[in-house]
Amino acid sequence: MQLVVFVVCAVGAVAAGAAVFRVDSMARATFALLASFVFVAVDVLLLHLAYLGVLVILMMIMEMVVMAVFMIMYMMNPAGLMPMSMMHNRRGALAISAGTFVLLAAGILLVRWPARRGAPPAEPTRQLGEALMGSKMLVMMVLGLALFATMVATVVLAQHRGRYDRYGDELERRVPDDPIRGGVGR
Amino acid sequence: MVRQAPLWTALLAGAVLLALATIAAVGRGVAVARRAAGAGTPVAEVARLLAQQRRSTLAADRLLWRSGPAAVCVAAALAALVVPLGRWTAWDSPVGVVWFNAMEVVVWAGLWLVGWGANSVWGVVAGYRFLAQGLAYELPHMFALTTVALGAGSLRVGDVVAAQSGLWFVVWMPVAFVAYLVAALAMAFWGPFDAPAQADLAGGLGAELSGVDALLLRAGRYLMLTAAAAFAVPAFLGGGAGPLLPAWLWSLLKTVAVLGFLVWLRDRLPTVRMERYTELSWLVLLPATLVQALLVAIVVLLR
Amino acid sequence: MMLQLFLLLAAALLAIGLYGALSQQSIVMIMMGLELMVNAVIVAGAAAWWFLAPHRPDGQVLVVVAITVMAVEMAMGFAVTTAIFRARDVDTTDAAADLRR
Amino acid sequence: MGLTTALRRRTPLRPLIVTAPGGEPARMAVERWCDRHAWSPAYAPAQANALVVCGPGSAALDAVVAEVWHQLPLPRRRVTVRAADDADAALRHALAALRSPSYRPDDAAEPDGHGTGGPRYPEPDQPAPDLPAQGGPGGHDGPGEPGGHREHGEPSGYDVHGHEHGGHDDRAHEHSAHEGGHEHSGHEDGGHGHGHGHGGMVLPGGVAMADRGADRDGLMLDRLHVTLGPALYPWPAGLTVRLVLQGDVVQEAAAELLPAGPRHSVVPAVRLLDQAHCLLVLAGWPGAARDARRLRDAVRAGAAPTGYRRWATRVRRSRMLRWSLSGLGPLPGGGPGTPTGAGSSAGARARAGAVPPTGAGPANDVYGRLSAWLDGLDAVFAGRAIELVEPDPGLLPAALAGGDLAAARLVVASLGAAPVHEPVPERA
Repeated sequence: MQLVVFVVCAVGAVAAGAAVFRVDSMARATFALLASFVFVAVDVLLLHLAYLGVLVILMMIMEMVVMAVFMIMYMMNPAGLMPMSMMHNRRGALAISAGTFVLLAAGILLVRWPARRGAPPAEPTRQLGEALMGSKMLVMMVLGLALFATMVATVVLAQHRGRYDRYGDELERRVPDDPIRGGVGR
Repeated sequence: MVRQAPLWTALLAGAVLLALATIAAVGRGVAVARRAAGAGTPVAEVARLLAQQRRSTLAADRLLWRSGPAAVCVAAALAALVVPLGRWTAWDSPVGVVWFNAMEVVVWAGLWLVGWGANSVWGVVAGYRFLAQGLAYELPHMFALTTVALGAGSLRVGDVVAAQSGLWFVVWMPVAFVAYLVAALAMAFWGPFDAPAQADLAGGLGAELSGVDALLLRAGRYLMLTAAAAFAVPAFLGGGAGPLLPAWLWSLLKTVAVLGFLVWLRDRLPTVRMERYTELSWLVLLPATLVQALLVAIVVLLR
Repeated sequence: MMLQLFLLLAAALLAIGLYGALSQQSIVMIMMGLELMVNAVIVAGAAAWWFLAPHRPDGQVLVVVAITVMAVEMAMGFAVTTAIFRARDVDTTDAAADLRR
Repeated sequence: MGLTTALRRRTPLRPLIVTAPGGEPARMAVERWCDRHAWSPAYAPAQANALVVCGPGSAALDAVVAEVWHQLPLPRRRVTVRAADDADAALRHALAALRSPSYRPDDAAEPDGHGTGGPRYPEPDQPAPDLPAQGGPGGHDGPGEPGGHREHGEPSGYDVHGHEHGGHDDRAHEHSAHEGGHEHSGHEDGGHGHGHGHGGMVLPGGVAMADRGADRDGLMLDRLHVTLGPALYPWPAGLTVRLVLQGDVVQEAAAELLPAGPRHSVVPAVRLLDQAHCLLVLAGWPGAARDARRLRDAVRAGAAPTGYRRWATRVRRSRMLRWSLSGLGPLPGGGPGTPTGAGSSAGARARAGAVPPTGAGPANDVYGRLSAWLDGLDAVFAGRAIELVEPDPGLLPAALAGGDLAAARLVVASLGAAPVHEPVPERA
């Protein structure tokens, strides 16, 4: 039973992943990628990682939907009205990636994998939580800092109007000059 | 306290969800008509939509468009799986709280597909609008659920219910409860948060839908609202706890009460415009839920 | 044998992602390729955890890091795309290639 | 087949109401008829099963109606309600036809003829093929601008390359594919053709392309041409507003009116309540909108407006309504009589920023206009005489620019007739 689910989802994940670069429409490409992630998440659920599997589903849906918006903004031909190709060096890329796959597959099948050590914990989620947040919170601190730096950097990069545009050259305005007013009475 | 029921009860959960959603729709019909005769309106609407042609628009992406409303319905049904009915739950998932959250996010994808697929200006604008709404409600919602999990020390919905045997969470997590209710309205694009499906966008997401597709989208909306109301019961209102009556009945009664409140709100308040709500959500609601989570964390540590 | 199957899945996803990242012109499509590669890391990490050393949390932590990397990659990718698009009105790597010179 | 018939026997009537100039009394009668059945009118053709044209027809409106008619899904019925008294019979007849087991889609009630130039629901990716010339600054992108002509989202470098050489295999292929899918204006220019006189540039092969323009975020996104009206509900009769959108932000607007129909002497209270009803529907407050409609119908029927005070207090006290509507659609100069034109978005923005948050007194925004109507209604029901000042559609462009698409409809609804009266000394 588990094997059947795994195989179905694995084939689905690979097929959806391949579809990302085959379909004409950007919206379809985004949702093909999402499908690939969801299939992978089901496979992760098979590995008794309930939290991580569900987390992947949650994160990826949000990411992909946001991605779709950017896609409409910036991409050529988002709806796939005209079939077109946006590739360069297709043959080379195909050769490199096929080679990579053959190499990895050979390694996977030829290596003698070690036997499993230790027993799985009763609650994998708790194990993860303790690893992330345990004694020194090292992982969490690093990830948190990275995410924080990302937030600052992305806002700085994507921002068009700075605070002098909004509050005046002397920052003298109490109410910022925004094109559309927000809801907190500013 | 809450136990895993046999697998077939998953179907029962779906049936109960559908029944409650129907009650909500009928209640709304009565409220609109302000008399009992309105109760037939939802039924008549279902009949009309079933007999109606499914239309299409120029250059619509039919695959994506048609799958959107179905995704909303499926998401609501899956989200309802982890909600316990009294002492039984169809799926006692160890990460039930996260599961509910993930399924609620599926609605995003579904609604965006509905908006995009029709290839109509109303739909696309409504899709954008729902995303703005989604990003604004999602973080307070997540922190509300985090607060609940924090108070219970577990992501399992059964443990959350058990943790409320003394004091319901709504009493000492009022901010989280309010944020949750706001999110419940927003995820079902209901009540004051119906900007993505509003008259000013000619129906928005549903502007180009007809026939079965329109029926599915509306059903999905009611199902999602019902699922959200049902999840509020184990998360904040003590699950099936209550005197005299059996636990399952208490669960149902509380769900109906929350659902009735949400449906009643629809006529009481005008739609919140998105540019106003996003600022409020990011600047007021989000910090408030964070402070709430901090307070709960301190209480849990000291306890 | 299941471990090999999972790893083969990861290898296939990685190869597809690599192909996309190498062959596509649009920044957004390249990001999709990168995400597929991170997807492969998720599968491999989870499988390695379960089949090799479930008593240690390392595999799980790897998956969490991979998810974070994906979020960071996407956020930065779109911020850079927005900045380039605003400044130069292009959204393909070829058109932005004067960085090389 | 039996099942479909059985289902259809229960169908409610969901009319898409199109109001011709002068057809307002007929529209009110239709709304009242729906209200009695607790059925709500449709907001878009897809949601409707009947197309109800209120008021006297005209050639311009008929063309629009013919186009909308083809967007209604089957089963459908077309009804013309020329005067308020016809509403009941006409709608009952339509409902009976829809419910009849012998209904056939190619019923004689369906007109044929494909109208053009009506309200389109333009797709985000293709501008309407025969775009009207846009007035105002920035309507055209000069052909010399590299980014001025492209299909949705194309990077201009690639794009220009493709056009100027005109012979790329894949591009030629794309164009033919595009042609096959859509009607177009049929320009047969050569390799360098740019169709002048059209809002969108025309590429070789005659396909109209989405043009681009500067926007306030500095992103040069595609411009989307959207025509609102006159077949919209709720919407002022006979008004057509052409918008240029980027994302959902209105960059430019132009308004035109169909020739006016017969003038009816409308009681001011009815007019104001009707305007309030439309605005509240668009503001998404069905409860208050319903009450306004019932009050309006009561006043039309000559009955006493029982419950007016309660309704007015409720609308006035709603903080959420004020929060949502204040600051929208400010008029230049603070009122009628000021020069208009396709205001640049920058100017409109500066004005929008200059409007203070609503405090006491009617402010120059949607909420302020609604408050003024309520004051006028107070005066009427207090027994004073008031006059109504007709709106000036010339004010619309400046009020719309810089807002979003949905705000546009609120602003249009708020520019109704304004009451002029002596101030009411005290009000509840």
